[in-house]
Amino acid sequence: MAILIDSDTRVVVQGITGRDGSFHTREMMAYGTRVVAGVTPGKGSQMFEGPNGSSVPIFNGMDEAVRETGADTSVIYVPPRFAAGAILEAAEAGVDLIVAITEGIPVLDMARAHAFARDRGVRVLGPNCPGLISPGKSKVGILPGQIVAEGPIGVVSRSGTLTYEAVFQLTTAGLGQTTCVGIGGDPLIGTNFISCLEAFEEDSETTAVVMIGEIGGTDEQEAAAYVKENMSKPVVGFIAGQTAPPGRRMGHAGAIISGSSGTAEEKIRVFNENGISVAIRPADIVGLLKSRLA
Amino acid sequence: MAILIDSDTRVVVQGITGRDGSFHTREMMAYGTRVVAGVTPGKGSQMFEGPNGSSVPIFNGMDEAVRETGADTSVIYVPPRFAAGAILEAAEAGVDLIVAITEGIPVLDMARAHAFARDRGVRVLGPNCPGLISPGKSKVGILPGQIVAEGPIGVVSRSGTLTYEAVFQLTTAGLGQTTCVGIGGDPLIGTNFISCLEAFEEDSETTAVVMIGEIGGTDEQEAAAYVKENMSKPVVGFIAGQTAPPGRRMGHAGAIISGSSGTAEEKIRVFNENGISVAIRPADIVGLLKSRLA
Amino acid sequence: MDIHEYQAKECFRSVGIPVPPGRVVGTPEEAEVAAEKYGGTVVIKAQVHSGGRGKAGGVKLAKHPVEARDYASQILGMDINGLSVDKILITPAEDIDTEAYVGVLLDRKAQAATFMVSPEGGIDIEEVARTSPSAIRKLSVDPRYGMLPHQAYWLASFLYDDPNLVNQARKIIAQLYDAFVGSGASMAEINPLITTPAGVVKAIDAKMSIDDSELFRRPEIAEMRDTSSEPPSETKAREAGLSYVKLEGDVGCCVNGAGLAMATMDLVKYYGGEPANFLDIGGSSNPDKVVAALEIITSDPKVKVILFNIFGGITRCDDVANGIIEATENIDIELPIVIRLTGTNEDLALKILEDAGLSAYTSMDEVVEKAVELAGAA
Amino acid sequence: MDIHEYQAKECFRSVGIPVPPGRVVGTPEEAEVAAEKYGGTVVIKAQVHSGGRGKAGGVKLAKHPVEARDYASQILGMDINGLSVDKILITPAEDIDTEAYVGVLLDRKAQAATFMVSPEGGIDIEEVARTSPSAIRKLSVDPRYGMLPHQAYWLASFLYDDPNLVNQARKIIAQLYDAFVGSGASMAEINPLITTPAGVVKAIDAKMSIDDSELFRRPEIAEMRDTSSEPPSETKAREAGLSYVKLEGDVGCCVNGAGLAMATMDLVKYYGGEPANFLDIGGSSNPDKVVAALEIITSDPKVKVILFNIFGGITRCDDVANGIIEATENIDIELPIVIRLTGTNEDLALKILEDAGLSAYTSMDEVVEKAVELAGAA
Repeated sequence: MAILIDSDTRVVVQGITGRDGSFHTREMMAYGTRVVAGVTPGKGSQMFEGPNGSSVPIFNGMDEAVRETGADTSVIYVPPRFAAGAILEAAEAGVDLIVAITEGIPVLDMARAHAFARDRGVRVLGPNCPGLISPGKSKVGILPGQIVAEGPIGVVSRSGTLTYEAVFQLTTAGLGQTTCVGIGGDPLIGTNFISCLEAFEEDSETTAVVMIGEIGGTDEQEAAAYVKENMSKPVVGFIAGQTAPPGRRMGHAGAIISGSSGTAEEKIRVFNENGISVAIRPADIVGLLKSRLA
Repeated sequence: MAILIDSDTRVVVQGITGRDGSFHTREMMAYGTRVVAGVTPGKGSQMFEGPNGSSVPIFNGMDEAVRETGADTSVIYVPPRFAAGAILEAAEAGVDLIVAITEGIPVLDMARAHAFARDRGVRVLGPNCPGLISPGKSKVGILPGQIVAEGPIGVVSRSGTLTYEAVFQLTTAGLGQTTCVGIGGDPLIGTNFISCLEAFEEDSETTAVVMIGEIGGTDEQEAAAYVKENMSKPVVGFIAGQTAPPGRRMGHAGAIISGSSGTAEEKIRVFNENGISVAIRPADIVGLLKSRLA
Repeated sequence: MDIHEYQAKECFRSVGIPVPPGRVVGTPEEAEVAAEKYGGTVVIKAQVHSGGRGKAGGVKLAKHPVEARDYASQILGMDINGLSVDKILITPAEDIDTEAYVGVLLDRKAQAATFMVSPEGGIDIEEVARTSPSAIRKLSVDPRYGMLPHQAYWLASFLYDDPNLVNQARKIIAQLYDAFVGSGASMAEINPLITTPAGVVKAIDAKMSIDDSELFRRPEIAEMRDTSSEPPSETKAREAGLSYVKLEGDVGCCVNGAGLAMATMDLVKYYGGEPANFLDIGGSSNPDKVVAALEIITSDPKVKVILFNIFGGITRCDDVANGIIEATENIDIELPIVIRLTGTNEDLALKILEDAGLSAYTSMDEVVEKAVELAGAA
Repeated sequence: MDIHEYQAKECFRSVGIPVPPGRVVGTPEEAEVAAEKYGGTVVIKAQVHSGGRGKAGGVKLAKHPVEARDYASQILGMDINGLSVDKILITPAEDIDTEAYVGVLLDRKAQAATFMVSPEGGIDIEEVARTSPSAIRKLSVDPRYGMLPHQAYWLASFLYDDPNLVNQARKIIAQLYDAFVGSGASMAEINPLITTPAGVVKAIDAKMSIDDSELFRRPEIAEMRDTSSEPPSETKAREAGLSYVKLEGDVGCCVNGAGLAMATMDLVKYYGGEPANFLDIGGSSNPDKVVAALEIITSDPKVKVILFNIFGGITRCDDVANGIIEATENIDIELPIVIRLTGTNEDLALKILEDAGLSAYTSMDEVVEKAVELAGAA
């Protein structure tokens, strides 16, 4: 078991012929992801060459791609200027999950795109996220396949490389993962912590969850309340940005302390109050997890 | 029984202090309609004086009006410039039925307003309609109460005075009505023939229906197909505009033959094909109805 | 309200749609000057609110300025489907490789702006929709989100295979939606949308109708109304706030309510007459409106009888009767007037009218039969 | 991106919000001229991206032009929360009857532009939201429909009872939403919105932040950026496409990924050091980016050690190692450099770095401890 994607997931890549899109499509295919279609307007009826002589048909539009290939998940590597439009197109074409990798999409565009996806009951992951991976089954996005391993830990994070850091430590310590999900560093994201925690709680193979948050917003605080109310599985948390100054955007568009709200201090306090074990250093995650699982 | 409104209907009048709004509010109250609130921004906390010493509280907004009085139906007498906004406000405030009397609302405004009401599951009647009356129970809109009578005939029409004409003949002939509904003369209306026919078919007291259409669009044709498929009760139809030239708007914004579609000839043909008895003159309606009910 | 081709083109240009240049002129001399300015072959097009201008001889290709002047003098003053041409548009002729159709209108069923596009241009879209619907791609635009980029692309890719042409058409389709919404239109059409041998997509014809209900907030578009293209009586009716359409018969109709007005015209026809007009005087008993209505009806020399058909609902019949009497006293009318008044207080009303020497009825059939008879006898 | 008060006011004016006139000047003499022009009492306001300007002495009332010049020379060059004032805004002083607050920001939870209004002006809205939430009325605008008329009215009627004032405020609120959306803002605020004794509603202060992701399509707003109000290193980082925030410590941090960069800073602090900066060099191993990063870090004289923390995921560690070596060869650096590289091919990478004489680690804790130690020793 895993959450959101597994070995049956049929993936269409939007922006498959771009630099990032083509690179990561080959990475996904090499990992074993069932990439069934690509979309690049104007390149329809060409074939995308994958690794080891494999290939994937390219379509001009999502509508056709989904109709012809039965894709149920889309991953978006198109530039910020066109990315919200790509999300709208994917939602209209009727996939179940849209993984938006693109960073720098105007937030007002995303407000509309999220509303559109909600109207249609389509889940969006991201934007500005590294995607997700269910080790041994499927990866959708840009997470490096070689640092994960199959196992019982669920990982959910707002960050990219910090997640790799944590996952790599888990893997090195022999703690494999059911699914690692990067929910994205933007202020308006489609899938939040709670929604992933819910899925991990329901997933029979997941025995514990690592939740990696950062400054900005109150998603972690709400997730903490959710954990206390609804989670039977242990949760270990980490919050990045204890030294971040207020009012400055720390890389991620969503990583900003507004006035006095969204600080790491507050989030850590709320984690502690709600039974989440807080790692002060990334290196502490494995130890806390082991003690909670013992 | 009746459709859409009955003696329990609690009405709020939007634009109650305007010329038309105040006049028709008094008419409605005199007829026995339960007018429970009025709305005119800036006149909140005043009272509207009805007939015979009765009065109705005025509110600044629909939200408050609905909350304070439990109104479930709104009727709109505000000028075209503000009318679509009034519909949005009523839909957001959570009434079940919005009766939009106003003529001349920009059609693109209405496209948005209809979408908004659909999103919220709120029924709109009109715009550019005379409203509706369930004789002896309630009237909402501008239909003259003195020409109707209680009885078993359902009447649904795109027109105003032509409806009065037909209803008056019914009443004079001893054929009272369950409900008379004016669905409006605009191209984009919230409640169409089918939706009223459905309600009449379900209404146990209605034994037959008079449907009065006119040139423009294909609402009558679709209604005819519905009648054939789904109606057990006899339907008598009339179509106005047999002599209307193509391409010209005949008063109602919706009464226009586009190219060769939406002609009276076509509608009459489709009525005949689907078992609707067609009155060639308004004066024939009563006779046809009696023969179908015999 | 229909606007002229040159006005629609101006609107299209303002949103960025590639439209060849053009100049509107009213004399053959100006046509020659314009043709000279453009050089080469020009197209001369009658500016009237009518389809079938080409067939009627209202569109000509002129190879040099003198020819342009000659054609201009033929076209100016021409009658096209009852409309007199007093303006022509001169535009440089384009080399045409392919012709396509792009149109958008407010669709009643979808309750939304709805595009229809076809790779065949110069067509009657309604005809094609009926005979070969597969030649058309159709899309309704959700008013909550507007035209989405992939939707414009989807429509454009039905017109062309070449990605370069698709890309141009995609932009034009999105711009056409902007023009449509930005002008409060009920219809906008590019027919044909051409490609040139050089691979450029352009709109060489333009048609647009504006929702009358939008004009109050778009004075710049309201000003585009060309009253020279309609009967003066319709101009006058609009100014008086009356819904009026001039027809060709002799029974002048004055009715309250649009549906009843149509039904009255139909009944005139049923009894063997011909209605002279559609006229809805609305719901009030205001004598000023009745005066305006009578002036408009009597300005039509064909009218031989005036027929009132009034249903008194909320407005009481006696009030209406008094209004009619006051109006007829204020205006000199030679024609016979027959009046039908029914509804609330009709007995009272009939008495008032008869006392004033006017023929009054309560039955719609009776009064119409009488009016047709009077028109036949006149 | 924050814009200055005077820029936000210009934006507000362009959508019709009533804003008193103003003139931005850079010298006391110009301030005197502006004060003379307006006559009467003027307000002199420091234009810096910082709250609390009033408390810091950056806002003054001047009764006559000479006083305006004196205050201007006090305020110009002043340091407000670390920012030097080089522009001041001169506006005529207004008679104030009441002060209210109107603001809109992108709310994460509602995923929509969300208004907050309060009849108390000049407040810290966040503080009020915490301490007396009932003093605030809040409304999220559905992005599918935009601001609806009755919503603006509902907000406005929380500010005032007088229908005349409500009506003015209703328009201002709708216009503020237009300004917000039209500029791609993430925050816009009128604080205070005043009423004058004559019953006129006006915005006398204006604050606006623009979503950085909007700037690519809004060049006119991108041009409003005032680089004089930020450290030159931040300007340079932005031009090089790097996320960089200057801090006050001495450990220069160069990390791939925003989350890891923050975690690295936190770990520096954990081991008793102080990070000199936040810096995310992104996911590539491109030496040009590393060169730019090193130049930016070393331009800060406080920096005593350079700490690389790189997680090689898709990008292989050996590639990154080669990139760092190439970069350090192209730039002259006196400071100690410590590097942590982990992930794919890390063994290979460590060897490459050590061969080049660079200190390399695989543990984040180890490298950070080392960097802090080196900074302390320097």
